[in-house]
Amino acid sequence: MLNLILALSSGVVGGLIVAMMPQANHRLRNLVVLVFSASGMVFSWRVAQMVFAGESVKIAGEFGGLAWSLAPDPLGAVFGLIASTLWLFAAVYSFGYMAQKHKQRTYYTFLLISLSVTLGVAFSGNLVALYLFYELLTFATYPLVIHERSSEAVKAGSKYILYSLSGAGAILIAIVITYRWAGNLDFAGGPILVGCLKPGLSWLLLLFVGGFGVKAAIMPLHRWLPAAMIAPTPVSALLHAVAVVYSGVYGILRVVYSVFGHELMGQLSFASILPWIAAFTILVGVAIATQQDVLKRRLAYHTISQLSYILLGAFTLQPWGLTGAILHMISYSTLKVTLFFCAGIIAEQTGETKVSRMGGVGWSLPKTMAAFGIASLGMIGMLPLNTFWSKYYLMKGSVAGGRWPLALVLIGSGIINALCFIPTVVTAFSGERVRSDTEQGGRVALMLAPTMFLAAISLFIGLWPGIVWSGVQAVVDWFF
Amino acid sequence: MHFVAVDYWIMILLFILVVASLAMYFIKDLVHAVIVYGAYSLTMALIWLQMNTPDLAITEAAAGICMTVLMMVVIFRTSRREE
Amino acid sequence: MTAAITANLPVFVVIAPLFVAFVLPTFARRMRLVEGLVIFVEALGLVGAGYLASIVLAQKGIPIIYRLGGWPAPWGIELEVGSLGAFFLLVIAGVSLPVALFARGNLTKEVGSKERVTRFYVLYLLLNGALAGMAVTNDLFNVFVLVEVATLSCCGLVSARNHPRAAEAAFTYLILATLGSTLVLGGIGFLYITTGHLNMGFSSQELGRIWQDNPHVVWVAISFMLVGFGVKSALFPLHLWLPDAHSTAPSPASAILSGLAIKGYLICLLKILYNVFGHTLIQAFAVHRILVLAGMVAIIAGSILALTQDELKRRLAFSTVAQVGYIYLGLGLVNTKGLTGMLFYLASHAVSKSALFLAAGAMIAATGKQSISELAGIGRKMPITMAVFTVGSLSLVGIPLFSGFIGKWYLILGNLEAGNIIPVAVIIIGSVLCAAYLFPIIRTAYFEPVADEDWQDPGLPQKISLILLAVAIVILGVLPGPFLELASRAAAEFLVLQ
Amino acid sequence: MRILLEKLMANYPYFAAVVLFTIGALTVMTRSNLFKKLIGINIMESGIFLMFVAAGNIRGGAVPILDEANTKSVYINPLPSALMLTGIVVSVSVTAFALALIVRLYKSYGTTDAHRIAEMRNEVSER
Repeated sequence: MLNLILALSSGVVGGLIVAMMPQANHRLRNLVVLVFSASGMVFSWRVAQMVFAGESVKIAGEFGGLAWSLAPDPLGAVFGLIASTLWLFAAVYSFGYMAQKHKQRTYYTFLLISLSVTLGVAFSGNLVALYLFYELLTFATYPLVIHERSSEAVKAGSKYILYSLSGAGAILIAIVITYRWAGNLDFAGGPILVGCLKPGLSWLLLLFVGGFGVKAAIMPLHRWLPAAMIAPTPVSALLHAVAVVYSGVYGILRVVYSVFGHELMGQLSFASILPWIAAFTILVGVAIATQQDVLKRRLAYHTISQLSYILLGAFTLQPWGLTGAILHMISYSTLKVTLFFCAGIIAEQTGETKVSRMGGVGWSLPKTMAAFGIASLGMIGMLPLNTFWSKYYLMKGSVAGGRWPLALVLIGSGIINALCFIPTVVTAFSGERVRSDTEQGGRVALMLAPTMFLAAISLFIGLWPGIVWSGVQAVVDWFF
Repeated sequence: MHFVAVDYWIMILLFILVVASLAMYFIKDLVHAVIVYGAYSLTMALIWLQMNTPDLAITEAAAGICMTVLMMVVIFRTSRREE
Repeated sequence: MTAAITANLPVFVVIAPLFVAFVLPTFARRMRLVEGLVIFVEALGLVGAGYLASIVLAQKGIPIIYRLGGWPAPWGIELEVGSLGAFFLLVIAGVSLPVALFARGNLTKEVGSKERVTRFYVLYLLLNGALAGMAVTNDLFNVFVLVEVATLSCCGLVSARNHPRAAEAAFTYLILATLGSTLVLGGIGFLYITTGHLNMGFSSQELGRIWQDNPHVVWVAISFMLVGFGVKSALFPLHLWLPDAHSTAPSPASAILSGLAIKGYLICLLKILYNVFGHTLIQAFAVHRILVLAGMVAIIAGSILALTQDELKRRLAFSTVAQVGYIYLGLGLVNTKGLTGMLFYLASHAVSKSALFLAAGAMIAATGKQSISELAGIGRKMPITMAVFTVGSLSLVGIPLFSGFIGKWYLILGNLEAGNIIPVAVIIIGSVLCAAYLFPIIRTAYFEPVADEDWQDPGLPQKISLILLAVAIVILGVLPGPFLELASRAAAEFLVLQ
Repeated sequence: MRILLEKLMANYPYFAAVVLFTIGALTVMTRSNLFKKLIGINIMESGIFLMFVAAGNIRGGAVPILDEANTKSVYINPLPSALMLTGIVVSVSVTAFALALIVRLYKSYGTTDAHRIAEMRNEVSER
């Protein structure tokens, strides 16, 4: 319980401390940010340990006659682990990336507060708490999206807010309906709506999926995500590839397995369409990604595609599918953050944001491009990397669910992914750069270290998937 | 509370009332309109008297005079014609 | 002793502000004394309301009845402090005390001379007394008288600033509001003619017996009431007076007008609809459908109108039009959840909107700028003011932890219970639109380059009052316990009747 | 038709009240002069007063004053007239207040016409 409180509060406390510190002292502030994001990580590791060990961790309360509770189960613990760990990396990367940028105080304040809110989403024990943190996440990350303060950034920010609030509105309606039908919103006692066969159940599912789907960037609701790429790179990496979008994905996982439950889902006609929507998003997202010339936009569309892998795994309603989904949550996040970090280093060191102008970049930034190459291979689903395992289980799940075409979709998407990233790497290592940009200096080192480390982690998990297996197994056992 | 028979006095007075209100709608000169308003309010007082409510009649008469005078004063301080 | 106080408190909370209002002009030269007296009376009102609420809560639904002059009900006039009365008294006192505090020492700049300030306070207290009267009255004609007193003092408050536009807005308001109260009087007349009673309870009983014989009269009475109170509480197509009136008034007046005065009329409408006509008649005449429809139209139209305004106070005024829509929508939900949500939303909007108007007033007073685009970076210069503004906005949008969320939650729940789907969607769309017109202000204030000017937070009393309101919003959002209890009991009482 | 006429004849004060109310409302809404609006409001109100008092009136009833000389046994209902007393007082105060506002408006705009004032306000805000 203490661990839970500490994990949740470290971000907010750190954020407030940063907000009150003087603008000028960068070193001290970086230290504070480091300490508090590390403490957030350590305590969420502790929470996860306790959850996996089967202890119950819970804080509960009430506001306005509505009970809220924070009670992480294995799924929440996994999400918390992913988010808080990557947060630390992103913080370190930011020290390098943001070093010469303006408005650092605002940036770090909201970065830390967002950590708390994301962990809140992860650890929420009922729909009220989930909704609360989900809504707060929009506001906590908004300042990060409009960090540039250009008119384009402001526009992107408004789009982000409006999309998110509309989604949250749909979720609110859905939650109220759930409350009315089931009289209870807790995740703890099995699926909420179990044994509650009402005619409007499909519509309720649609509302939920539509609401969370905004943040999970399911295909017609994805438009805010490429626009939000205007944010600084660490923010794009962390929030728009992991934290914010994962909160949407996490919400959908919750809806499928904690609100409806896989048994009830199996009886809904609408539920059988959902995997196909996810498959559609997978293919179209990555196809659009290959058309993008700006690297960050390419990564954004690619994110949209990859998130649907997780959703597809969840929608198969099979244990193997869920295994694949959780594994993909873990593996995709490390790889995608690596890719974004590389894109940030390239943009900072060479000034190039477009793929077509990156010829020869690989020779001046060898380590970066090596990491980029590794991550690219991971996105295709090559064997030594962690995504191989997730794709393997996803396919297994789709076949087990009797939907073998989905496995073909996954293979096809792997091929398009190859088309998307391999040429980039090839271009980077072909041709000569006229300008001699280097990876020297402390600032680049700060950016490079987390990038390389994450690439290494991906490889490591790919070679020894057993280290994450216990967590994944715990989630699957929890729901099935 | 049905009126079995008709009280002609009240009826005539009511008719005057309606005519006066229509007149106030159409008259362009505000001073004339206010004079009609004075007459209107006096008629009203008479109706109250006919309806056996003398207290109301007294009040109406006083209030009517008061309002007419006030309006007159204000009209003379502002513009007389309606545009 | 306590018994005597309890027995006389219902009339005291109404009389005290009225009495002080008439005493006030004698101290016109001693500003300090006047302000102190006003704040004292408001504080006394808050204590009284709190005490009454605690008694009502403890008595489990048995209202405190006060007979004016000792005459029993069909002949005499009754004051009744039930759950609804205690609830609204608390709202009145809880909003008007901070607003009075905000006005302290600050008003002279806005309205001109000291005499005008005193006049402002007189009207302010009259309005307060009238609103308190609306909360406790149980007599139809009293409703009319109190509505008129409130209307006249509102007009006075609107015209308090010595500015031609204020006078014009006040005149428009006066004419339309008088039209409204004439309609209300007509409605009361029809009720009296058909039932022969002015006491709400007796009138309701009689109406329950005879309405089937005279459905037309009931129809006419209901429509007179709806249009009359609709004009007064700025229901969408009848809102024409509101934007001018609320944006030209001095800030404390805007706060009290938008926050409380409109709510007073809504409470009267609520009482007449549910205590006199009763829910069976409302359903028999499909009035609830009209109310829901009107509320939906008001939400959407008001929000869209608010989006197009650049002047800060005008945007807030149009936002009131939209928010009133929510309350009308709730009025049409004939179930406990919906009515609870409506009452809670009413209280929440009272607090939030007055916080917003006061914060806006403080900003306008400090900067001299009216339009939103000119207030760039003000969040850095006036942190407290802008923080309160943000809290108010979040509450209006309906973010959890703030009061508006709970109101919306119960409204949605009530709608689902009534089987309405489209209103639920409209509530959510309204929230998104509300975010669309309020967040640009916050963004401009916090995330745009700071203008190099000497803008400062207002003085201490103003700060305290702003913080009080913000705290009230958060308390209502996090620990609404007794408040929600009162609201849901009031709602339940409405539905128990016949 | 005959029944309608009979009903009208039977309820003529109410009919007159409705007519007055309508004319008053019409005056308020269609006349742009501020005085006319004010007069319209007063006409409307008197229409309502008429309705109330007519409801309390009983043909052949007496003024409800208890007196030795007053031998009739049927009195009119005194309540509506007492209520309308309040109503009249209220309408007087509304009128007085409106007149004060008209004076102020005339001082600033030089006209008592609502349309002209609205036009001038727009000019002011554009400047």
